Amino acid sequence: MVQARFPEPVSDELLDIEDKTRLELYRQVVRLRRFEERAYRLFMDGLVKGTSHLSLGMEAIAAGVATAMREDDYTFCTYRGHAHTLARGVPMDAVMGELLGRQSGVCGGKGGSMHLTSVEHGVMGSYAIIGAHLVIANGAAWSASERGTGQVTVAFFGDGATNIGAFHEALNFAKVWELPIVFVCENNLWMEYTPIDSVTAVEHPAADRASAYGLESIIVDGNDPDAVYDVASRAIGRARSGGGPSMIEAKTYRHGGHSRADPGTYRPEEEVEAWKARDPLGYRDRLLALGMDEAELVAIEDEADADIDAASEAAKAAPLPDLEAAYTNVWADGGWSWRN
Amino acid sequence: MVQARFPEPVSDELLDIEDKTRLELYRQVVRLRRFEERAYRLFMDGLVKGTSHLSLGMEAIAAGVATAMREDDYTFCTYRGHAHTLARGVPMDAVMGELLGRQSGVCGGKGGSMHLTSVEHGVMGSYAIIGAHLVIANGAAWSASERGTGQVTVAFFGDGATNIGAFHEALNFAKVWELPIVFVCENNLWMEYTPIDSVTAVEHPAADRASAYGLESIIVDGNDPDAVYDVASRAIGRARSGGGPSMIEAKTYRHGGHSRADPGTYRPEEEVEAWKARDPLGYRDRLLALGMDEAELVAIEDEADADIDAASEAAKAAPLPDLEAAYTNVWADGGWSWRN
Amino acid sequence: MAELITYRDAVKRAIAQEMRRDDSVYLIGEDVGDAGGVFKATKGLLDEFGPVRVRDTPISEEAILGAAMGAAMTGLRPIAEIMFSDFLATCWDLVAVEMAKTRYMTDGQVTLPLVIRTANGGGLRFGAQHSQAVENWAMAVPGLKVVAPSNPHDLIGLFAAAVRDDDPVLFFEQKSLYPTKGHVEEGEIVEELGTAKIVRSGTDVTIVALASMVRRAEQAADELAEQGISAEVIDLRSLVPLDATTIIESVVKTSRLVTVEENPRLCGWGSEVVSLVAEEAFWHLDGPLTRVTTPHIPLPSADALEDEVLPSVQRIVDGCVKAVS
Amino acid sequence: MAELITYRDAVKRAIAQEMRRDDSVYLIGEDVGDAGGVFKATKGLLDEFGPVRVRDTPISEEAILGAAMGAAMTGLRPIAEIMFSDFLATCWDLVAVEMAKTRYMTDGQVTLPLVIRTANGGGLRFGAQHSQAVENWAMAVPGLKVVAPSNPHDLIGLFAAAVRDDDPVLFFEQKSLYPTKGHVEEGEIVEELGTAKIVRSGTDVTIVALASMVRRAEQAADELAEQGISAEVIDLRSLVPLDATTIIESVVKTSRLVTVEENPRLCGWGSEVVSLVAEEAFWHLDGPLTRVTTPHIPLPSADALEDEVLPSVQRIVDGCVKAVS
Ligand SMILES: Cc1ncc(C[n+]2csc(CCOP(=O)(O)OP(=O)(O)O)c2C)c(N)n1
Ligand SMILES: Cc1ncc(C[n+]2csc(CCOP(=O)(O)OP(=O)(O)O)c2C)c(N)n1
Ligand SMILES: [Mg+2]
Ligand SMILES: [Mg+2]
Repeated sequence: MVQARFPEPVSDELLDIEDKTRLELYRQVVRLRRFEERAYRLFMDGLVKGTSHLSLGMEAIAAGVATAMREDDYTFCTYRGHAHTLARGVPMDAVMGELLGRQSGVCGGKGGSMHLTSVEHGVMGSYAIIGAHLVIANGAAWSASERGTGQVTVAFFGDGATNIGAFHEALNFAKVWELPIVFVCENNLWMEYTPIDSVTAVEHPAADRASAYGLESIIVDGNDPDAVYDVASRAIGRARSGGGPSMIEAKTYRHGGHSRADPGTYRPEEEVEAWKARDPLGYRDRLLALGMDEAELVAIEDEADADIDAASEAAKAAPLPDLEAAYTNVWADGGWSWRN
Repeated sequence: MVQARFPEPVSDELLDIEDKTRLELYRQVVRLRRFEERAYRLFMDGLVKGTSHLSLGMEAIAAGVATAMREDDYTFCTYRGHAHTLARGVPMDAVMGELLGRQSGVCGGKGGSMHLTSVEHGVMGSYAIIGAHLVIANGAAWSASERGTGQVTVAFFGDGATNIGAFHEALNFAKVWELPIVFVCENNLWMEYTPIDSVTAVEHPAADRASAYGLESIIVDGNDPDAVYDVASRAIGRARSGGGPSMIEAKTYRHGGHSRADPGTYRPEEEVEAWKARDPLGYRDRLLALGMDEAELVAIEDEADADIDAASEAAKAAPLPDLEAAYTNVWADGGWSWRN
Repeated sequence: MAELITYRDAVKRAIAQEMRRDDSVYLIGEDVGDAGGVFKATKGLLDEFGPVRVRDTPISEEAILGAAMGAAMTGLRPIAEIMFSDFLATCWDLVAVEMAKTRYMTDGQVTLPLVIRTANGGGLRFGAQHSQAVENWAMAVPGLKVVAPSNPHDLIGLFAAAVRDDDPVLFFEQKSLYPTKGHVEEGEIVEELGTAKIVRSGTDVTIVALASMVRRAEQAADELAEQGISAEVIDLRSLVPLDATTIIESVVKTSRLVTVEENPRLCGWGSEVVSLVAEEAFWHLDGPLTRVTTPHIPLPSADALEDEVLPSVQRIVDGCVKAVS
Repeated sequence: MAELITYRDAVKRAIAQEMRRDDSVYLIGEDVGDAGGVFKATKGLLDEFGPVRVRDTPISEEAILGAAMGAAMTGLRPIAEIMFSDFLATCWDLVAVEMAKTRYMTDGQVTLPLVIRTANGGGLRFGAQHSQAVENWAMAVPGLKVVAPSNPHDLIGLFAAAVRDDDPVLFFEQKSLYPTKGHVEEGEIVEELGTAKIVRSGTDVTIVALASMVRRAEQAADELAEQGISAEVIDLRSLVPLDATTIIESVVKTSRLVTVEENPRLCGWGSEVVSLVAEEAFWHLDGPLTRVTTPHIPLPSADALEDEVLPSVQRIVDGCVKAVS
C-alpha cells in the first residue's frame, strides 16, 4: 500500500475557533519557524555542535497541540524536539543556550539539542532512542491518574517509530490501563533517508494500527494549525475526562533534511515543492481572509524576530559550563561518586 | 472486549482430508499426549529437573501444522515446545533424554525442556524469551527465500507473546520483506497465571492485530486436528508459492498448569471442564464416525504406549553428560576459550 | 524477638513494610498480583494493598519499566518486577539508556525514585536463558545503583533503603536463595546502601562474595580454618555504591584477596574489586589477586553440568590456598 | 602500493571485499542502502551489490538482529548494522540472550556466522544516548566475539576475519575515527581475531589501549619519552578472543601496566586486563596497576564537558607517571 505522497486537499470547512486562539496558534507557528531557521544558521556557523533535528515545515503540530494543553500537562518528545519544547512556553534563550552547549541552557549544556527538558514547563524530556519515550510517557499518565490531578500526557513521535517494539507495548499498555494520554504521530513521510512506505505495509503507519489496541485514532492535516488544535483539544479533553488514550496521526513534511547539514536531496523535487506550497505559515492568509488585522500579525512576527535575535545573542554571550558540571547530578545527592 | 472463554461450537462441515492424513493426525495427537503425560509424571518423580511446560490439551495444533509441513521446512517454538519438536519427527527418546538432562538428549542435556532443538529435523530451536524467536524465525524465512529452496518457516507462540515488542517488529518485517513464514498463535486464554483478556483490549490478540501489518489472518479451532491441518496447509502453501506471511490464531486450552507442578487452580472450574469436554483426543470419535477401523486406531495407541515406555526407560538408563561437555560448543571450534 | 523466615518471605515483608509506610509506593509486574509472582514472593500483597497498588501487567517489559520511569519522575515511587533478570535484556534500553542517564542529561531536573526487583542467577536447572547472574551488566552502567542481598535480614533492610533512595536501584534477588532461611527481628528494618558487611573475621586472606556466594564463602572459610588458614569473608551487599573502604581495609590487613562471583568471568564485579585493590592497595599485597567465577560460558541445564560450572566451596578453598601460597 | 584512506572508507572497502568473495554475505540495516548509512560508511555498496544483498530495514532493531540470526543459522553470512552502539540496548536480548547462547544450548547444532557492526563511542557531542562506548557490555557475555579496530588497515583485516568467523562477532567502529586516515596496501587484507599489536616498543610501562584510545596512548608515549619514560603501547584490537599472551609478555618486560579505556570506569575491559595481570603476572609487577577511563558518568553533550571527561593524553601521561613512580 503506497501512502499519499502529496498533501491531501485542504478541507474547506471552517472550524469554530476563537480569534484569540487563532492568534496564539499563529504566534506559535511563527516563533517555532524563526527559531528553527536560526538554529540551522547557527549549526552551519559551527556554533551548534553535535547534531540538531529541525521541525521546519512541521510547526503546526507542536503549535496546535501545545495550544490545546493545560499548563500542568506533560509532553514527551523526540530528538526532533525544539518546537515541542518551545511551544510549551520554555524561553527561547534557554533552548538556544542548550543547543550551543552553554551554562544558560535548559540542561546546563549536558543534554544538547536532542535532550531538551524543562520540567517546570511540563516538558518531561526529549529522548533520542526511537520509541522509548512512548512507554515512559505512559508512566507519567499513570501517575497523574493515580494522583488524581487531571493532568494529560502527550507523546510526540515520528512515522518511523511505528515499527519499533516499544510503540506496540506502549499502545497496548495505555489502553489496558486506560491512561490519560494522547499519542501524536508526526508523519512526515520519511524516516532519516528512507521513506516510511518502503518499510510499512499499511497506509497510515500510526492510525491504521491504533485499532489493533482498541485505541481511537484520527488522521489530521498536520500543516493546518486549526485542524491540529481541534483534534488535539478533543483528544486531550477526552483523556482528561477519563475517556482513555487516543492516537492522532498528523500528515506533514519537513522542509529541510533529517539532521545537521543534510540537504534532503534524496527526496523527489516535486514532492518537496508540493509540500512547501502547503507551508503552515500559509495560515497567515487564512487569518487575513477571516478579517483579522494584519498589523496584529506583523506585531507577532516582529516580536518573534526580536526574541530570536535576543535569544541567539544571549546564548552566544553565555558562558560555557563550568567543568565541574560534568561531575554533578549523576545521583539525586547532586554528585557522581559510586564508592565510599 | 472480553474473549469467548468457552469453546466455540464445532463446525459441522466436514473437511476434505484423506484418510491416511487423518490417521497421521491421530497418531500425532496420541503420541504428543502420551509424551506429555509421561513428562509430567517424571517431573513429579523428580527426574525432570528445572521446569517443563506441557501442551496437554493443545496437541492438535502441533499435530495439524506439522502434518502440513514439508520435511525440510523450519519450525521455531517456545519453552512450551515438546509437542512441536516431537511432531516434526524428533525421536521421543532424544526429547525425553533432554528433559532428564542426559547425554542422550537432543542437546546433550545442555538445553533442557525449554530449549529443545533438532536442526536435522528442521526444529530450529525452542526459545525461552517471549517473542524473541519470532524475529529469528523471520531470518530463516529470509534465508530460505534467498537460497531459493522453497522452504517455509513456521513460528509457534502463545497469546501472551502478542504484547511484547518483538511480536510487532516481527510481523511488520515479515510483511515488508514478504517472507515465506506462517505465525501460529496458540491462544490458550491464559499467560502464566493471568488471563490474556485482562491485558489486551482486542478480542483476538493475534488475529486482530495481523491487519495492522497487512498480514492475512485466520482464526481456527485449535482443538480440531482437521481444521488446523486445513488452514495450515493453505497458509504454508501460500507462503511456499511466494504469497508472503500469514497469521493463524488457534483457540485452545491447556488441561494442566502453566509449568512444573502448577495445578492451574486459578482458572474457573467450569472453564476447565468445558474445554476438557473438547479434548483434541475426541478426534477418535470423528474417525470412527467416518468409518475408520478401530483396530487401526488401537494399533496407533499401542505403538505410542510402547514408544513412550521405551523412551522413558532409555532416558532413565542413559548416562549423565560428561562433565567436560560443560566446556564444549561455546564456539564453532568446539571449545570455550576466550583467550590465548 | 527474631523470627526465622525465608528469603522468599522476606521479599513480601520488605515490600509490605514500604507500601504501608508510603502511599506513593506501587508494585507492578507480570503475575505479581493474584498469582503472587512465579516465585510466590509477592503472595498476599494484592490482598493487603488492592489491585490499584499491586498490579499485573501485560508481557511487555519495556512498557513495565517505562511506566515505572514515567511515574517516578512525576511523583510515585514504583517498584517494578522483571520476573527473571535475564529479561532485563528485553528492556535494557529503558534501564541503561533511559533511567541511568535522564537525571544527568537534564542536569538534575528529573529524579527517579524507583526500584527494579528481579530474580537473578542459576542453580535451578533452568538453562542458559533463565539462569544468568547479570548484576555486572548494571554495575557497568553509570547512573544505576545495584544491590544484591544474601539473606532475609539484609534483603528487608536494603530493600527499604532502595525504595527510599531517590535514584534508580536494581535489586537482585538471588533465586537460589528464595528457600533459604535467616533470623529477622521484629519491627521496621532499614539498612544503608553501599555498606558491605564483614561476616567473618580473619587475617590471612580476604574473600569478597555476593548473594548466593556468601554462604559458600563462609563454608570455604570453615574448611580453610581446618587447614590453618584464617579467611575474612566480606558480604559486598551492594555493588553501587561500592564499599571500597571495607574491602581495602580488609586487604590491608590480610594482604590477599579472592573474589567469588556467580556471574561469568569477563568484566564481572570481581574484576572491578580486583582492579580497585591492585591500584589502591598494591603495596600491601603479598600474592596474586584471585577471582573464582563461573567460567566464561552460558549456563547448561543438566544438573550435573550446572553444578560443575558454578563456583563450588572447593573452588573457593582452592583459590584461597593458591592466593596465600 | 599503499593508499591513504579514511577509516570510513575502509568500512566500505572491507564490506565490499567480503561481499565480492562470498555470495552468502548480505548487509542489512537502517538507511544502509541508498543513503549509504548515517556515517556514509556504506555509500556505494548498493550500486555494486544491488538491493537484494544491501537492504534497508524498518526501524526495528530486534527484527534486524533476528533476521541476521535466523539467516546465519540457515546458510547466509549476514552483516547487520546497528546504527549507533547505544541502540544495542534496544535489541540486547537478541545479542546477549539469543545469539550468545544458542550454539551452546543446542550443543553445537546451530552455527551463527554473523557480524553486527555498529558505530561506537563519543567525541561527537551527541550526548549521553548516542555516545556510549559499550564494547564491555559485549565482553561480559559469554558466546560473543568482540572486535574494535583503531585504524583503516586493521579495520579491513579484522572485518574480513569477523565475516569469515563462524561465531557471532560484534564489530565496533569507533565513530570518532571515521574521518581519520591510514595507509592501506592494495589487494585482499585478512587478519586474525584475538591478536593484539605492539604499536610501539618500550621498557618502563605497558599501555594497553583500544580503538580511539590507541592514538592518544601513542601521543602519551611521545610525551613520556621526553620525560625519559619508555612506554610500550599495545593496541588490543579484539577483546574476545583476548590476546592475553601479548599483554602478559609485555608486562613481564616492563613490570607496569596502564590501561586506557573510553568506556566508563566500572567493569570495563580494563578491569579484566588488570585482573588478568594481577593474577597471572603478579610477581613481575613493580607498581600499582592503573586504569585511565572515562569517569563513571553518562557523557555530557557540551563540547567542553565531553572533552573534560574522555581520557586525554595528559591523563594517560599522568597515569603512567604514577605507575612508574
Ligand atoms: C532505536 C533507534 N533506532 C534508530 C535510531 C536512529 N534514528 C534517529 S532518527 C531516525 C528516523 C526516525 O524517523 P521518524 O520516526 O519518522 O522521525 P522523524 O525524524 O522523521 O521526525 C532514526 C532511524 C534511533 N535514534 N533509535
Ligand atoms: C520476555 C519474557 N517475559 C516474561 C517471561 C516469563 N513467561 C514465561 S511463559 C509466560 C507466559 C506466556 O504466555 P503465553 O504467551 O500465552 O504462552 P503459554 O505459556 O500460554 O503457552 C511468561 C510471562 C519470558 N519467558 N520472557
Ligand atoms: Mg518521519
Ligand atoms: Mg497462553
